[in-house]
Amino acid sequence: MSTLERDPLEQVQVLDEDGNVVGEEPDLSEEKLVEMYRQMRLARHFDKRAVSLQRQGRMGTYPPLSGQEGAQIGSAHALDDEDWLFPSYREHGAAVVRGLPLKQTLLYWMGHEDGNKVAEDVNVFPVAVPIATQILHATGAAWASRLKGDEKAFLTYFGDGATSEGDFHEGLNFAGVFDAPAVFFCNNNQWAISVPRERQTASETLAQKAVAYGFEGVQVDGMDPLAVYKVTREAVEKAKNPDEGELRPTLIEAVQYRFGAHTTADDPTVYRDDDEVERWKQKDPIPRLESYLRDREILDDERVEEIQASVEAEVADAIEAAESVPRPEPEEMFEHTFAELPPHLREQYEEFAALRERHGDSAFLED
Amino acid sequence: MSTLERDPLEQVQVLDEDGNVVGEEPDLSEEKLVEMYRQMRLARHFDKRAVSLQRQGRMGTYPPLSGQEGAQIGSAHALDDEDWLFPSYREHGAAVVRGLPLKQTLLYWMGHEDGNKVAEDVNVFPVAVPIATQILHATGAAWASRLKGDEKAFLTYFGDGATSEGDFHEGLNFAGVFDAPAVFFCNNNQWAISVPRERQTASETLAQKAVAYGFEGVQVDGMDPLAVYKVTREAVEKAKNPDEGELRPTLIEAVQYRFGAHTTADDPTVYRDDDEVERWKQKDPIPRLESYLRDREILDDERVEEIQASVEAEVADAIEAAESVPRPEPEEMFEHTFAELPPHLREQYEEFAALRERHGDSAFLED
Amino acid sequence: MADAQQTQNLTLVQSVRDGLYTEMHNDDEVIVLGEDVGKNGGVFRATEGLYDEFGEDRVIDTPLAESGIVGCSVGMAAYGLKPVPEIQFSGFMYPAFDQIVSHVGRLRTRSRGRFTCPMVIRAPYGGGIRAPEHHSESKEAFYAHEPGLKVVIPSTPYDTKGLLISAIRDPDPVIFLEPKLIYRAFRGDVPEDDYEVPIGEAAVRREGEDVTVVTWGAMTRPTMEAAENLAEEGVECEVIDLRTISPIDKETIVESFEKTGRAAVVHEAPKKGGIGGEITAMLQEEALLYQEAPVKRITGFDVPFPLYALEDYYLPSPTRVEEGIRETVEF
Amino acid sequence: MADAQQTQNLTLVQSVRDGLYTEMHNDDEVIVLGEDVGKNGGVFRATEGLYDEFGEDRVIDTPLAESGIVGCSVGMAAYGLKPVPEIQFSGFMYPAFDQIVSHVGRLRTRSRGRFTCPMVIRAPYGGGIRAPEHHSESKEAFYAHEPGLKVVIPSTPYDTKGLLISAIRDPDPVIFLEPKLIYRAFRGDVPEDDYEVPIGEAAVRREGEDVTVVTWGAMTRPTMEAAENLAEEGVECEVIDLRTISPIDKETIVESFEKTGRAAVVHEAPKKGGIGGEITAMLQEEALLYQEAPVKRITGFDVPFPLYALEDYYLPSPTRVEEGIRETVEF
Amino acid sequence: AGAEAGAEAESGDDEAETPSGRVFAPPNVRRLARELGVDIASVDGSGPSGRITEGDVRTAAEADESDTAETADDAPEPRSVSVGDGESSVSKRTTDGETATTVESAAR
Ligand SMILES: Cc1ncc(C[n+]2csc(CCOP(=O)(O)OP(=O)(O)O)c2C)c(N)n1
Ligand SMILES: Cc1ncc(C[n+]2csc(CCOP(=O)(O)OP(=O)(O)O)c2C)c(N)n1
Ligand SMILES: [Mg+2]
Ligand SMILES: [Mg+2]
Ligand SMILES: [Mg+2]
Repeated sequence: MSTLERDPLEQVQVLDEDGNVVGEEPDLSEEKLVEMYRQMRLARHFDKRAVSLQRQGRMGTYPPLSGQEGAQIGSAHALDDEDWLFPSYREHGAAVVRGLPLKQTLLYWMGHEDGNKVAEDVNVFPVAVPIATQILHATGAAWASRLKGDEKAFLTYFGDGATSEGDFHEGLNFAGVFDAPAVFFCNNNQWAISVPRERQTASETLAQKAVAYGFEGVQVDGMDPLAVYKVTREAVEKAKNPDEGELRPTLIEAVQYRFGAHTTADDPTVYRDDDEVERWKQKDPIPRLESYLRDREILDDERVEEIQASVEAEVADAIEAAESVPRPEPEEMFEHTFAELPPHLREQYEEFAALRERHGDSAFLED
Repeated sequence: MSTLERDPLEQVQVLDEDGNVVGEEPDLSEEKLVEMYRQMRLARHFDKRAVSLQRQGRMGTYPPLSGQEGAQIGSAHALDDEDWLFPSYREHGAAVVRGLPLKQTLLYWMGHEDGNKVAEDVNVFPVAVPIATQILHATGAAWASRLKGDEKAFLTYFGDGATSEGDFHEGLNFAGVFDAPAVFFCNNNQWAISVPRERQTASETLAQKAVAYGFEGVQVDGMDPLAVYKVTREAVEKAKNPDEGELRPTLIEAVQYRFGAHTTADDPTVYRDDDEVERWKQKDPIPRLESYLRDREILDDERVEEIQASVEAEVADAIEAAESVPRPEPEEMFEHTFAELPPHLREQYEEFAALRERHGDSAFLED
Repeated sequence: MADAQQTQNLTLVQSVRDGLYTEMHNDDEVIVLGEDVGKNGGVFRATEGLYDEFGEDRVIDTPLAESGIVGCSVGMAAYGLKPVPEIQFSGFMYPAFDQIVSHVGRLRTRSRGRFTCPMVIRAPYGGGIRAPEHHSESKEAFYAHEPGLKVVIPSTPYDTKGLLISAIRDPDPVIFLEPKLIYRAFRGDVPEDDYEVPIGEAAVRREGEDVTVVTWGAMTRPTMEAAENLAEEGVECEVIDLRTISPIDKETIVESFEKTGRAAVVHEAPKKGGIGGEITAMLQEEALLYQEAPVKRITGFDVPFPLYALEDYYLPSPTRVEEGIRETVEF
Repeated sequence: MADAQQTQNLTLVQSVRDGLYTEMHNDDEVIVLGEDVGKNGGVFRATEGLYDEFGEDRVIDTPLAESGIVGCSVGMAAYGLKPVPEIQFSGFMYPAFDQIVSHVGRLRTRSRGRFTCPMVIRAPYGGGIRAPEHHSESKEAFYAHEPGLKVVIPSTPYDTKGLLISAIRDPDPVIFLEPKLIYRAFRGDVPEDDYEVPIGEAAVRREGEDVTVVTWGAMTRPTMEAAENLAEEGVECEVIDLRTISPIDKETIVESFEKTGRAAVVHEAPKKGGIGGEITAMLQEEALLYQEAPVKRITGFDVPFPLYALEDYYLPSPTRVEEGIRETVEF
Repeated sequence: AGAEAGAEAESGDDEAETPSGRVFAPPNVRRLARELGVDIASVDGSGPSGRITEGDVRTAAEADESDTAETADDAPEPRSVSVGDGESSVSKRTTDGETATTVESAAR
């Protein structure tokens, strides 16, 4: 019985909270394991620095990910190079794994569209802020790939809150009907801003919602990167190469927790207890994987320090790189509305340019 | 184990295709049974006449219900007086049971808003054409009734196609979360215009979609009026008075078939085989209930003929009544947009009235 | 125009079908999807025969979910297909409104051109066919207000095919609204070959010196009728069929207005917030000094579209158009 | 206005809260629902304290589903409650667009008055606060085009409470858009008691003989600033704060225009299909003979609202407003 | 004219049926007045409700011509617009903002 065929009420786990092996380990090289560990630390450190940039006014509102590294890094590693990722807005860690430079994530949250200008060879879709809308994009792209005869998997992230939106329903339903090679990865971090998971739906799990679409749903310990990898890998493989009579899509519910605020504009102490946060911190994916790797002597103090240092340097470089990108030229506003500038936009642009010419930037930036 | 707790894959049945009892009969008086029978015949005859009115140009597009009488009459009878009905657009039979005169149904399909002007003592919401939207209205009203401390059930009808819409998902999900006393009654007639049930969703049943919302789902033979009554009655009772720990809402999938076209504008021969239609006609709810009643000597030839005659007279009267209602006054267009006519509408109305005064109706009705 | 041999005499809806057929032949990436577009050939037969011709992978019956249809089309378009989703009636585009507004019209900008969204959302629009409730919407203004969308409404069989082909070839998304009132009202010559009618260019349907009348879609007919009636009284209307509602061909309407100094706009959508206001604003921004009379808006009333017993009172009729134009002319 | 003792000095968002609080006290049927409106008091704190005061049956955190929120509100309203759903940002009203357009604004008409839909859909709107993508929408024109909806946008703390109370008491649905840019920008005196500011009446914020400037919401500030600057040059603007975007107080704007003969409209929504066109059309319909110059539209550009690095270039600034008005005046 | 308009507005007269004090003319007539150098505020309207017509402006222009010297000071300067039948090229926006301002404020 594959992991995906398990009763959705049972949570898949490989490592327990202390990093002890309690389930079958996925087949991952030491190198890969260290890379995952490093990327989790990278994401964690990035997060800390991003929050602080926001506090210093060097960045706008930012959605932190701490606590969710295991789910992000574990699942993103399960994708093959040719596969695609359709993120929501919090998966900065997963994006790194897929090749999106941290600099771009920073730029995006610094209010710069270039953050979404993904390089041609990076299979990551732009950030999606309107909740659950990206689920349909992933389904559509996955479906299109089959129509084109490609063999790729399409993974999309969304939160527990997103499962309440109509687009979640329509996206999973289309995927079932058209047997799209999609992996629906729900980062159930227990909260949709201040709304707890129980208020989102009366179903016992989110995984069981897959029953409505005729394909498999599975709940995994989302703070166990190895379990996440394992489950996602199976889903990716099934998407591309299902057994006879098996549908390609999978709904994965990765049970996890966001340690910090919803965004830097949010104050979680208003709606949740510190106790709860502390309890979940026991499940922190980073020490868990670290202890697993130390037990296997893949990591030691020295290596960990080295990693931490390199991670800090990488983030610092990314910040410097992002901050040294000049503010976008205002003209760029007009450039990409259409492939070609239509007459009415040319006029507006010219009026704009003339005003800027006459008055300088102060004509716009005052206040 | 209540019927609702059955495995949603098992279809509840009381009468088999020949009207033999194969399940526990619901508790219904002879009088009630005959009334149900009569209303089913009424609906069937109404349908025939309505289609013919449309053919004669005396009515606009009309959605026929033949084949679906069992589901409509059976379920509507399960409601108590104080309960509410939120129809879609095909439940002319159910509306009659709930006290909406046939005349109003005719008026509506004759393009006259008065058809939706439900009398104060009739607990039926206006027809809903945009698919699945009424599901949310039912949930909202059901939820409101609980907030007000009322004890009522709210039943809403929708088709198999409607289960694909986001509003279906959001409506059932809200009902689960707020434990709304709602009965979600899906008339799965196998087709959404030309799209077959299998193309609507990959799930084996529609009933199992309830799993996603944490409450019960049940599949019933929708052409068995007694089974429909039984299941719906249980759902209505549960909505008002659930057991400890039980959620109030229920999703009922009534498996049935529309014998005719989707609407008078549709030609079903383009997309489905006569064979299929014939097969389903074997399940016709009317002879089924009739044979059950004849077996019990509640009906005989004479009684049946009497009923048919009275049904025909009733429909004829309704048609005459509807056709003798004068065409609505064009001024009525302006009347109900707001409680009070705002200045811009007063102006438009005056301009309109002046033009009509000057040119007569020919100013508008020409081609 | 092609010569007689190469043209067919088609209704507007047949021309829609012909446009789809032609472009699906030209380009394998073009696919059609929506409710009942496959085996059934569309509830108006606009996709008739395409399923048999191109197969179920290119003419796809979907579940009943408009957001799903449009949202999946976004993913498909980004992945390199050219989806042509049909929404069965324009009144049922609203469930997809979020996808249309938040994504379809923005993907290019949001990704600075990395991802694009070439798609044509087709929907029959408008009243007058005794259709059931919610089936008579005419809300082109909603889409015209969203910056990244083009909005096209044909009024002749010839234009329909040419505009549809242009729309499919356009690298950006187009909302293509089809006047179902005149789906079968008349026929016109339509070349068998492919051809484009450019998006963004209005057509002068009738020249005249006295008043400029701007209209589109199903309203071109009552407008032309009114113009003919007025001509008998010596009032010569210049009737402009906008064809593209967004972006509007300002040059053509302004040039005409500079000649006539008077204008009316005829649309069946409600007046308040309708395109009539936009056109009025444009005309007086560009050519106020030529203006001799207020621009008259002859439109649907600001009430929900009534059930069909009253729809003829709601829609601008030739007499209403005529009276409205006369008001402008006699100002 | 009430005397000092009975007024509080509130920000605009505090006044929203005060309006809700006041009317929830007055009327048990009023309930608030939406995402994060309960324990969290709303992401902008517009519902702060209401959950503690009125309990979880009247201040309700819902699942994350806007169509669900609005669609359920329709059922609730029909059943006799007066729901005040909050949509967290106006950019997230689109998933509910179908319910808003097809039902909220039509229930009364559809049922000939048997069922009504008294509800107020509140949402913060507009740009300028460095918010993430899709958080800066300003599409009041969408709602103004739908006949059965009223659209209200306050610009002062005083008006906010009074308009919100009027909206809640209104027997018909109201779209209530709150200018989040000025949620906390300044304070104003707000009576503690309840009071109404009538829907449908504009406010003249500044009298002037030279040019009529119509605006609303967050744009009243740059407009007033521009007006003051122009006054130093001897150009006197009459600044009209529309307050109700639909239906528009035609009388007030036309009267002013007849006096000044010149006008400008300032809004942050895109120009094409925006309310500026509607106002222009109205003015020239009613008062063309007074018109001395084209009505100038000073608006957001017809591009998707940019990420925040460029938003200040997108939004009309005092200088842009000033220049635009000057263009009209100097025509 | 400016003073008159202001006074009129201040006096609170809100009935616009028959305009008094405010110039009451369609924009094209205003344009003609500019082109012909006629101070439109001094023209009497003979059209419906006292509206100034093209004919009124032309008549005034002819009258002016016979008396150019006297009115030169307060008459607005003609714009750089060619007089024509509508087909001719017309620069819709004055290129001479300065002049226009002066002219307009003078007219007001
Ligand atoms: C359609 C829509 N509605 C509301 C919002 C505002 N919003 C942003 S994030 C959020 C909560 C999302 O919760 P969840 O899906 O659990 O994801 P998480 O943030 O926890 O990762 C809300 C309500 C939005 N972005 N889009
Ligand atoms: C939102 C929306 N989309 C499309 C339509 C057009 N339409 C009317 S009925 C129908 C099929 C409905 O099928 P189903 O839900 O199974 O109900 P049935 O008609 O079979 O009773 C469609 C697509 C509509 N009315 N509303
Ligand atoms: Mg969450
Ligand atoms: Mg939806
Ligand atoms: Mg069906």
